Amino acid sequence: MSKHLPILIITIPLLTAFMMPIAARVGIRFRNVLMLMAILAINIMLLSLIPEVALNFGTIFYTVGAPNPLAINPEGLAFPIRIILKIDGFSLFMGLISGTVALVAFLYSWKFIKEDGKKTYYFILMLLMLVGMIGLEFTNDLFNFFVFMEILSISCAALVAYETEEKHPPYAGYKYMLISAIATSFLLLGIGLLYAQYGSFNMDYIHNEMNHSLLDKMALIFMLIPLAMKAGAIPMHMWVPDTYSEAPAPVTAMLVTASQASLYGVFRLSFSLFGNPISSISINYNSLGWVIIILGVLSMFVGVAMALVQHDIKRLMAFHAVSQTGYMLLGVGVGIAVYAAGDKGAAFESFGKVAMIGGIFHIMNHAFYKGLLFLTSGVIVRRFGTRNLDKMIGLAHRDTFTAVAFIIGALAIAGIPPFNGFASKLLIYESVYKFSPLLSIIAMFVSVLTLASFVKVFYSAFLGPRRDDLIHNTEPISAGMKIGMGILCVLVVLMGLFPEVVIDVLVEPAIAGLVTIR
Amino acid sequence: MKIASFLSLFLIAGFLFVGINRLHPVGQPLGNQNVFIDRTGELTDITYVDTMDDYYLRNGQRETGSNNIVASVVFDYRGFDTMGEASVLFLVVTSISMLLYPSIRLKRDTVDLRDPRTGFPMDMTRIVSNGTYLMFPLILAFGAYLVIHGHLSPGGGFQGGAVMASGTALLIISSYITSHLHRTYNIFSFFESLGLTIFIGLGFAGIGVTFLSNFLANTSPAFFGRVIDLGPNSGYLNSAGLLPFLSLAIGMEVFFGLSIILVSMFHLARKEKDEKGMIK
Amino acid sequence: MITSVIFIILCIVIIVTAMLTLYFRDLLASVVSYSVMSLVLTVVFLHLDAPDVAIAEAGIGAALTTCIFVIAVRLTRRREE
Amino acid sequence: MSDFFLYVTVVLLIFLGVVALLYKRNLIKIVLAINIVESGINLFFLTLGYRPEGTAPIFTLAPALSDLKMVLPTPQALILTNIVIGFATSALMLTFAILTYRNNRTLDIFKLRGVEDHE
Repeated sequence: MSKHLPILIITIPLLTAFMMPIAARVGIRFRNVLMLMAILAINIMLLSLIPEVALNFGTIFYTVGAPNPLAINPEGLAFPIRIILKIDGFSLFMGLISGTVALVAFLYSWKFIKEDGKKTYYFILMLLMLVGMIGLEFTNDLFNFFVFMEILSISCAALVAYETEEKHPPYAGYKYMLISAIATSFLLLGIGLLYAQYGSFNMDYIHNEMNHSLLDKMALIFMLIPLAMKAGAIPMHMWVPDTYSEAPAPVTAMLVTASQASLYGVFRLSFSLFGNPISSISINYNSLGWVIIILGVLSMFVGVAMALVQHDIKRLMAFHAVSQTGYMLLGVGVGIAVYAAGDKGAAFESFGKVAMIGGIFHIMNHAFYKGLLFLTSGVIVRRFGTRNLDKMIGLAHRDTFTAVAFIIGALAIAGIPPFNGFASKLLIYESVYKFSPLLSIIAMFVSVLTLASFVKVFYSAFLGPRRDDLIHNTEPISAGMKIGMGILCVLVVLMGLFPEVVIDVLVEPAIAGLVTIR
Repeated sequence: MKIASFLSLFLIAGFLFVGINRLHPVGQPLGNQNVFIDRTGELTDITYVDTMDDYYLRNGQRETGSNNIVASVVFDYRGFDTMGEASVLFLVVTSISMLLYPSIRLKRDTVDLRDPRTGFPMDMTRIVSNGTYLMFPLILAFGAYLVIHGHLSPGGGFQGGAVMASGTALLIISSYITSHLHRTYNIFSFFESLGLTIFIGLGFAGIGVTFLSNFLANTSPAFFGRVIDLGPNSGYLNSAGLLPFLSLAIGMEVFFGLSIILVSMFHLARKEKDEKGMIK
Repeated sequence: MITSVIFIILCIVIIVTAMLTLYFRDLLASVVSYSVMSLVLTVVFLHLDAPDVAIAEAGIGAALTTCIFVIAVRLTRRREE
Repeated sequence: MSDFFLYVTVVLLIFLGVVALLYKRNLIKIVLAINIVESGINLFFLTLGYRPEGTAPIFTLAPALSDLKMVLPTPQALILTNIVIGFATSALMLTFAILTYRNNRTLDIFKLRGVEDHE
């Protein structure tokens, strides 16, 4: 059975989602428990892959529908003909992030979302969103990647517009869907250009056959720009605050992970599909690294600059999400640039790899602390009935737990020790300084601005006199919400205290999955 | 902003036009796509096969037993994509149900517009309603034919389901489905879930080998596993193993899914009309 | 030769209907010309030896898409502001 | 000759769609534009798989030639998927547009833009 694990991780939640309406007929509690069991099962299956994939630096293949799941090519052929799932370190790393955040978001929304007829649909969409993320992280087939991208973006769009009676959410959902439809259309065009030349959709096969013709470069542009757009990198970031701020809080926490799934696409394509580590690394590949670096620095700076002037707590956090995406792009971009610069041995080993470790590690850290912050923002917004920071005061008297969680998240995002943001940001500063001191200084400066803006939020929302007349909603925080936030707090602190464990167990295999592709 | 959009436009246009100059003329590369097949059923030298499509054209019939190679690609070689695509449809149906949930739930059901004596809709002329009465069974039968014969002739789950759903659209337009929309909706949604569950169940049935493997092909004629003559033939319904079943499941899912989308959007329109007092 | 001429005419019709779709201020007219485009596209697909896709495009592209667009236009506003 | 026309049609369809995406302001018109881009991409894939002297990839009652040639099946299978996905996407976007119109009484993105910065 263990050889079927890759497909089971995708199909079990799918089957649960299809059975959900019937389960809701049986009983609300039954439905919730079924959902919890499905998400737990995914997480357990993902964890059970760690020994083989992460500790042994292995790669698991699964050929869907073939006589033998482990055989990639049919007998006597040099190319695959079926859809192949491939789990390497990076896929597993991203899958674990998605699974954990989905678990937390589900626990949080157990009581947070009001129990009306829509809630069953909400859970179905949440499960399918998880399927979409894990599917696109596990697949090794370009068209399958596109299909899972569609699943992901449609479920995200519908969840963004969950509160349909409100004024803005449907338009936010429309915007997200528009961005996704444009992105997936051009992604498909790029896939078509690759298919026209190589007659296949398998990433490994195309990567080995790639001759870097003009059409390949066109395909690269048609595929990378939409994915960067969906990840929320700079010139195309305007949808991020609009959609993040309208979605319910647990959905926003998952939307961060969904954007990172697109970021996964960017990295996967630029390394595993278009990267050519074998011989003559062309100048273009180096410039790809620089493009990613510039995108990253711009995202960092513009995101934080826009965040400083916000008065809407969720928009502020959304702009910080753009800004933090910049760190990941910067780290990995420096990695690519160093890797492509020629002497892979010394320079890459000394700081290029460290930059990549920082960038990749930051993905996980960001998913956790930004998820935590968005979850606390859910409590704050529900308490005051508004998102406007100027109308909030003194929540720390009432919700001490939320206040502590917010402090942990805010310190982590600003890169203060001993939280996890510090661990990855330190790696990025150190290694980028060796590459180009200016970039590193910009990164540190952005961190300071981030801290400033979160101090502002903490000051307005939590400090000050107790004002019960401003409190809109007094119902206590449910156990599920506390458990959800508690899990993330513990993870943020633990990963800050023992970063080297996470790096050894998860991040190093992820780098190995990206860089050493034959 | 204007400048940026102009720039991106020129970029895209330039790229596309450069692209078509670099693309091969239609029909040049991607293998030699000749279908050489011995009458004995053995494939000619496998080394001739140099692309994925060549492999499908030459071995598809032998491996899956399906005459329609497109169907064998859709349901066998790339069946996982089809599963994802079916879940996209399920997803959209769920999303639309969720989004329109407050609007669709009515205090009272919409008015039954049918004449109590004849059973025909009242706000349409007799030509439309009689025409629908005649056309709908034919459309349904044609759709069902497409679904069932998906592995022999053009057609399959998607196409048949879409054709049948256009029958639903006809029913809606000529006001046959006006009353008991909730019941219609619930029934449709049940069958939609059922279709998908059957699809995944059939996928799991093959997990002794792999998920979605065509374990019935070329086994025995009783289980749709008839071994067919390779090359052009006249087609046998009981061939292709799992394909007809998968096609049936997808056809069910697509028909009911598309119908739900139509019914709920139409329901919204009808309710708006009702609120404005346009229905007596 | 004849087929090729017809083929080119079909391509031109597709482009023209697509332009009309985007040109009309009346959304209902837009939708109708989109459905004409879909129908002509169906014929082109048949010409390209893709009967499977042609059936799907005729059923979904020409019939059902038009249907939901018409409903959407009825529920909102017919003229583009 | 005809292949050139096909590619030009593809490019023009995609280009028209993108122009409309950039310059049209009506929400429903934008959905139509996306559908046109998708049609262009569908045509692109089928053009890639087309073989001038080929037949449809179906063996039932196919001509019994010794060198039977067929058009490529994979693009057709993918486009089947893409058509259904495109329909699903546009249905969802239209639902969003209808709800937006209900809540804001307008479909113009310029007028909706003021909606975002509230309070």
